[in-house]
Amino acid sequence: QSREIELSVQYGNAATVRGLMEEVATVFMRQNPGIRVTYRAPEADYESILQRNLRDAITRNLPDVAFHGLNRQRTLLERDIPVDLRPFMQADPETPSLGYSESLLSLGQVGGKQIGIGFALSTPVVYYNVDLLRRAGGDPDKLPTSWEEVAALARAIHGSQEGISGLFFDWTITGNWSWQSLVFSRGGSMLNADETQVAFADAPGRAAARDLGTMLTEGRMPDGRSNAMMGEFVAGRMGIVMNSTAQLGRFNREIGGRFPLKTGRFPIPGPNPRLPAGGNVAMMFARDAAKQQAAWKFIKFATGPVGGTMMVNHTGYMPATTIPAAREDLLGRFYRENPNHLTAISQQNVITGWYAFPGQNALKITDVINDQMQAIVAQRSTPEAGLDRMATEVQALLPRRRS
Amino acid sequence: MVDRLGPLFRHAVLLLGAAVMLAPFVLMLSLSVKPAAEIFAPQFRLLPEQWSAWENYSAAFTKVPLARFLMNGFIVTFCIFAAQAVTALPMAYALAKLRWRGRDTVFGLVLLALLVPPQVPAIPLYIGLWQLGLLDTYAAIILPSTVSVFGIFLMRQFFRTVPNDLIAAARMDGLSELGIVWRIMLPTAAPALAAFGCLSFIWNWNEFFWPYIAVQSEHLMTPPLGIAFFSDTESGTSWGPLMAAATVTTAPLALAFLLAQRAFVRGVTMSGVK
Amino acid sequence: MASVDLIGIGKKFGATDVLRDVTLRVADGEFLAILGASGCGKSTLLRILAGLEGTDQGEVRLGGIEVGHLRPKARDLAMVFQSYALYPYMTVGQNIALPLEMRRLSAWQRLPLLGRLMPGTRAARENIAEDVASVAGPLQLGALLGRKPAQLSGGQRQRVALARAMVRQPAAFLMDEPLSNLDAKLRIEARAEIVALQRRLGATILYVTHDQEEAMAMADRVAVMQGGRVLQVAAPQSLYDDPVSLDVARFVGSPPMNVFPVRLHSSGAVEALGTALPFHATGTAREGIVMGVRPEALRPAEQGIAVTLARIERLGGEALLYCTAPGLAQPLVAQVEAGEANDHAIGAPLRLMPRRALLFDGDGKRMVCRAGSVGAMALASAHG
Amino acid sequence: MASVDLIGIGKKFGATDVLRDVTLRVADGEFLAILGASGCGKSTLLRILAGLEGTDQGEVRLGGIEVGHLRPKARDLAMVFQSYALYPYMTVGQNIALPLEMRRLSAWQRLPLLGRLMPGTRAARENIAEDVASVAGPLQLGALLGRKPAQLSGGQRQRVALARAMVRQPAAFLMDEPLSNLDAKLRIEARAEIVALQRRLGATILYVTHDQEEAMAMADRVAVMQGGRVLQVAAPQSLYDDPVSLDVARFVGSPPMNVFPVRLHSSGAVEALGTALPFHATGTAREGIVMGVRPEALRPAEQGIAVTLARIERLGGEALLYCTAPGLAQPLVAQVEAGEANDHAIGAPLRLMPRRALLFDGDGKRMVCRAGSVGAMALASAHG
Amino acid sequence: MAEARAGKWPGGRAEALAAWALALPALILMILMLLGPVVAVLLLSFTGWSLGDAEMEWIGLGNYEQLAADPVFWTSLRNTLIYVGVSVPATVGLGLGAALLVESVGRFRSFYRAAYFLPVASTLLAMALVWEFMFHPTVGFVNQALRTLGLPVTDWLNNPDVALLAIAVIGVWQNLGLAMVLFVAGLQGVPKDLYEALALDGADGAWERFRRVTWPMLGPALVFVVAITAIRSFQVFDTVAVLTEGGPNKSTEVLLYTMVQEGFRFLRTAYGAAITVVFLVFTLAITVAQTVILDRRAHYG
Ligand SMILES: Nc1ncnc2c1ncn2[C@@H]1O[C@H](COP(=O)(O)OP(=O)(O)OP(=O)(O)O)[C@@H](O)[C@H]1O
Ligand SMILES: Nc1ncnc2c1ncn2[C@@H]1O[C@H](COP(=O)(O)OP(=O)(O)OP(=O)(O)O)[C@@H](O)[C@H]1O
Ligand SMILES: [Mg+2]
Ligand SMILES: [Mg+2]
Repeated sequence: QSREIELSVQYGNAATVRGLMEEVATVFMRQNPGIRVTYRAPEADYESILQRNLRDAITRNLPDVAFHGLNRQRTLLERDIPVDLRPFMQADPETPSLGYSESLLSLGQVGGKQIGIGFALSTPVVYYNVDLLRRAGGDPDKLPTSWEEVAALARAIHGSQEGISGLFFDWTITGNWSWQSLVFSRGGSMLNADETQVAFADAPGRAAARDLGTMLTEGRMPDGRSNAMMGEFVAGRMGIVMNSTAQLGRFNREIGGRFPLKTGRFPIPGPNPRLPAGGNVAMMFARDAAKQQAAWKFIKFATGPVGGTMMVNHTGYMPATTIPAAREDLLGRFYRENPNHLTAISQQNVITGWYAFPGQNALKITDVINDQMQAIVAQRSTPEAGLDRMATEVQALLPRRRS
Repeated sequence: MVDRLGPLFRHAVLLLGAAVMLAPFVLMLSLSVKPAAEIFAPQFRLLPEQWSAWENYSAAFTKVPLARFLMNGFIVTFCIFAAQAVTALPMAYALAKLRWRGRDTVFGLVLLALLVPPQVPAIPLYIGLWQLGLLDTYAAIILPSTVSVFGIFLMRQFFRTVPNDLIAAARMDGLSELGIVWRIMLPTAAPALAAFGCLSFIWNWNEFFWPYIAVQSEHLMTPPLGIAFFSDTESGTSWGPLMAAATVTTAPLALAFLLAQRAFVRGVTMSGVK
Repeated sequence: MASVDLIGIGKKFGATDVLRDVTLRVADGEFLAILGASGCGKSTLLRILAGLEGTDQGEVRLGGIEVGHLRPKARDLAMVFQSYALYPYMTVGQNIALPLEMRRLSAWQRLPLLGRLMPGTRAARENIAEDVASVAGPLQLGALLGRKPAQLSGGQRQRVALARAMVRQPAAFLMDEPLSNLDAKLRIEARAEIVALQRRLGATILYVTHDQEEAMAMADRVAVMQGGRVLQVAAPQSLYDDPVSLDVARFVGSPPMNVFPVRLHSSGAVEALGTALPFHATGTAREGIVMGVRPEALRPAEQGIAVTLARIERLGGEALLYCTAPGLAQPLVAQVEAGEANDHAIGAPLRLMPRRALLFDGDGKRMVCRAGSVGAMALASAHG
Repeated sequence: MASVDLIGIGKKFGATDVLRDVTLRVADGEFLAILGASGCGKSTLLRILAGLEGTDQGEVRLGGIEVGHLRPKARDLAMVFQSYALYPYMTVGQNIALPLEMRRLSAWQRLPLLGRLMPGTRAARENIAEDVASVAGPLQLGALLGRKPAQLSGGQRQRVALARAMVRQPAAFLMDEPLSNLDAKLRIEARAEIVALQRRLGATILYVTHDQEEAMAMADRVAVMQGGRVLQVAAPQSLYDDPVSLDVARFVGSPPMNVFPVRLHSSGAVEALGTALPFHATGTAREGIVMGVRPEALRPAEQGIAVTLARIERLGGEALLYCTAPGLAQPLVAQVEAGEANDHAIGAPLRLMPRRALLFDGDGKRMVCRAGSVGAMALASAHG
Repeated sequence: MAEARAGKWPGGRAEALAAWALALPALILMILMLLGPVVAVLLLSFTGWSLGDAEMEWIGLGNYEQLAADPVFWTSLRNTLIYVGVSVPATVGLGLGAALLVESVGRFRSFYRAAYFLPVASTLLAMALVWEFMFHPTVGFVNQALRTLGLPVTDWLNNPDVALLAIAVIGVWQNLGLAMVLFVAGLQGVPKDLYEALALDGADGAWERFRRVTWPMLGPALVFVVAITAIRSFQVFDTVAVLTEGGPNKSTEVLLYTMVQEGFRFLRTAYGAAITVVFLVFTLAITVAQTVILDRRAHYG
């Protein structure tokens, strides 16, 4: 027996995925007796796992494999931490059989390298309380496809009963994910191609800001805190919320059958619309060749059909591989019985990366955008004015010129 | 006035205050026995319709090794307090009772250090511990807290109330200065030390920031990290287990204070506060 | 036991001189009391001797050997403090045993639990226990060895402090107002105990007090201190009868000495309160001269200084007569036996015992004076 | 000023009787000292009078009027505490002014800042300041009004406490060991001050002390307490000369009375220490009878009780002779004038003044006895 | 006045040596664990380092210039001062009130003490989440209580005008017990005979008792409590981090949070260090000023 390779792996979202990761490791090790997977203590969220690994980089104590938030890949790459996975994919004959779609693979491509492969992915969707929807005269089988329709429906729900609100667009999701969703869905982008100019204040961005305005004025969207609003929704006092598909499991749990829940597609009114993916990718940090081989095997397993199937069974995410959904022995039946999970799959074709701003101020920019969003939602500034201020402030924080 | 309003009124005010102070704990307990489905129920209820105490508490103990965390908590707080006492008592004695050049300067440093929040030295400490190869050990959690400037300050205040004659007597009886610290000052200071021990226990037990940074391995983690485990913004906090973990974490402290409160108050009374 | 010599001790705290050129020589086995008002430097002197405080000047000798450089432990002195300074959390027995433990056990042997296992600890501890018992017995502490100081009365605590000092048979005892915390009755009992002890052990004792009665009653010699200086060192009775200065005269004696101004005629004759006194003073000073007379040296009589009786204070066996005399702000105080403080005393003039009257010059220094008719108890009256 | 009557006061703390049926009547303008050992209930009695403590039994009257139901404030008494209880954060002037402020200013006028703006405040405050100055003057506190208590000496603090009590001219003064924190010298001065004050104001004073000399020197009458009971209330001299019981006799007098057992013959003749004494006792008790003789009633003489002189204690004006007698554990103490404590005293027997000897029965009660030959100072010797 | 006069006499030299020997372990640890790192942070603030970077570049006062121009920093500073200004008096005042009341009742004293102290002993991390429930706009205890009393309600943590206040409420809730216990200790040190003297002097109302004796006698305890509370208030962090993340609209942005945010989250480590330096200077200045002012008025007996 050859010497056992020990692979240290770290993941986030501890509470949600712990059981899943244990299962992945167990099955993987059964199939690969020469490799022993040990998990480092899981982190609570993407934030903490990034912090942790950055510190690990200083102390040269990085895990071999880590699951990072999509939008944190860039920060890690800037510090030259992840390993390009493309050579491994190309060298591995099994790669084609793993079912990675090109659009989903692109989520892990930053700076021309494949530094991550999607593990648990999410997309923005709209959740409907079917009871309230019906009461307001809506049809759960014909869900709205534009923000105007959503807003109108919300307004009807809002008026239907005392103490009921219509809609909450969760704009607080980390990394400006929601704002990116609105802009991308209108065909826009955050910065121009060489990342020197703000682009989200161009026409698509303006339309996106107007969408938000519509929700606020037409849809009577309240200015609330995300946690409280989600609480309202699961309590049955809110008709519609926009959030990540990752919340599906939690909603099911917390609603506990109080009302039927239905997911609908995120409206994509623009020309060339796209939607940012959320969730995490598996990344390889190992530098040692033997470990790299083992790490690739693990990544391949976790993100491939088997791992993907386990992942979906445990969470509300979607995998980076398209195979399980198509196969009855894997997830075909699951999706038929849980159509709410299918909405994410159906948005696969428009999926794009979760944009991360360049430079030292990347996260500061995120924060500045959040502040302006807050101002707009609190109706302290109009969407247009907020957008303008957002653009100026972000522009000031962009790196001057990149070589 | 308070006198004339009578004991009944005073009790009423105190009870109201106690209700406010305890309300969050009641809520914590209530959440810790509810199933997820009832946490956001449209109508708030103190007691769940369907009890999930077992599920939540067992999740708290199985999803993370909370029992292990609790044990770590005891190990860490005990070691920290022992180290704090061992270092603070001699220094406090030297500051309170000995005459030496540099005393005022050192005391000034103590006061200065009192102002430093734990987040400030985190990065240099982290790098330092890494270079010593101590990261991800009990030592990493314990070392930065081995000196408590608050403790030095409190004990110094207390020692100032110890009569000088007692020390002179000890010197004539043949004790060394270190002997005086252990044989004379330590037993005299027992109540004040107990009070300080109480606070040290509370503060170090609840410390989240540093243990979180200092350790990687689950078997070294302390109780607050167990609580944080259940808080997940991306896919939803698991309220029930989280509150169960919080309850379990808070319980030893509440118990400790209940048992020690008389000694605690007496200890504080005897130290420099008055 | 050893002799103690303090030679030319000077001490400053910051800018203030606390002790100035203090010289005291205490013979082996002598009981010397240091008497002085609060703040005059008595405790500081003891602390210097004990090695708890340094000096700025002068030498400290024990048994003739310079010990200025030795630390308290090495000087082998025992001190009894005003507050007793008993260790509150130790039992009486432990309090008494501590000085022995520190000297007879090694650092290892003193360790809390391990120490018991060290060779010899047992024997040494038994030895100590015996010695403790042997001092506890005579001081009647035998039954109290297991108590804590807080459970003792003032007198018992004082005895424990004594026992702790005695147990190691030091070169000398230093006592800093050891009785001042006791109530009057206990104080008198304790006094006798300490004196008896001193006689028995032949101990050298330096005893600080501000209570002159205590100093007088106990000591072989008394050193009177004021403002950091020693004014006089003498046997109690000669201090009382033959003070070197007005300060000493006033400080010693209760109720205090009557002091009033006198006129000295160029002939050397003395006149006071309009009365010629049967004295003949020698000396040049003519200004600011005062006479001091102890209360018991003034008696109501047929003839004497004309006074008015203002008040009688009865003290049981004695009584004090407070008399006002024309031209005197302070009343003259005469001490008589209780039986004498009767109607006869009212209105009677005061007779003065010439042999017991003292003269002091303007600087407070004793003047030599000769009673006009030695032994005469009669007072020659004259016109004012 | 007013009279004070305590009638049949009983007080328990929990299960222990602290006061039992205490009755004391103090006339208007009288100075009554309450003398007793520590813990005998003196303070409790004062506190009951002041209204700080309730009673379980009995009545408290001020100026003849029952005040049991009145709160301390309304009783108009002033108390000087053993600890002085000065407000440490107020200046001397503020300390003294406080009782007046509380009585003369309205609640509004007393408000920290606003009060100054109220009508009349200024005038009232000026008035108060004048009154403060007028008590501060005689007590020599004028220059200290701006200081804080911590900056004062013990004697000065004591005077401030007095001034605070005096300033509002209360119905009576209660003083709880007000001098016990002072040193001996100051204590004697302060004593005189308080007495002078009392005479000047004609004040009713209840004065608690455990120092008998103090009680005797100051008070018109002294109440001796023990274990919560009043043993005797009498003028100082008669307390000393004529105690009702052995307890009182022993408690009063310093050095304490010599007490020794005597044999009473059926004839009424008294025999002690192997010597027949010139007494004739009446009474039935024959067992456990003791005789008490004050030290000053024992004198060395040619004839008398055969003793051995053990030690002489010189106190300045007087000296104490400690003599051992065969068959007595305690030494006999004789007090003589310093001059008499000379070589003659050594080996001399002690003569006893028969008139000053007291007999007590087995229960400690005074027995009536008649000196065999009244006024005779000679002692008839007999065989042992 | 016990002056430090080392070395002047044999015992003095020994005493000074012993003092250093006794102080040394704690001193070394203090320098290693607290003061040294603070100096490191001070130095760091003059560089452009970011967590994970390989090199360190000296940029002088660059970070401070940027700080001066950063509106977030100024908001944060202002908020911190407001927070301290609100929560310190409230904690001290309520703590004192609670102490007085608790000490004035005979029965259940231990219960009240424990109840008021319990928050001190709780894990703020968890309790902050509980408070989020308490502050829930519709079903939260707070708003339900206010509604019952007919008072206006708001979404506490989401209303920029009151969010900082809500955070302060939690801070007060947590620290009140400690202040109370410290005051209880102070109260037990007040000699009883002062109250008795006061009663005889003619004042036995609660207000006069408080004003004339309790309050002035508590002086030293007050200095201590204010100093401790101020230091702890300046260090407010957990509640902001868990509940509001500085929002809404920076209305709860406080210095320590900004520092952690910049230094750890935005990875602008050196910039965070500069904020730390400013933070320390501020706490130092204010705590010293407070203590000196109060200390001068307090009486130590
Ligand atoms: N450590 C010190 N620093 C400064 N001054 C001091 C110190 N110790 C004593 N003094 C001063 O020195 C003087 C003498 O003090 P010391 O204690 O020797 O007096 P004392 O005669 O013992 O008085 P008391 O009878 O009150 O005990 C006093 O004025 C005191 O204030
Ligand atoms: N509040 C109380 N509770 C219980 N016992 C008390 C209380 N106050 C006093 N005593 C007890 O009552 C007795 C009398 O106390 P009190 O203070 O009156 O004595 P005292 O004669 O003033 O003594 P001292 O001379 O020591 O002041 C003592 O035995 C004391 O222990
Ligand atoms: Mg002294
Ligand atoms: Mg008393």
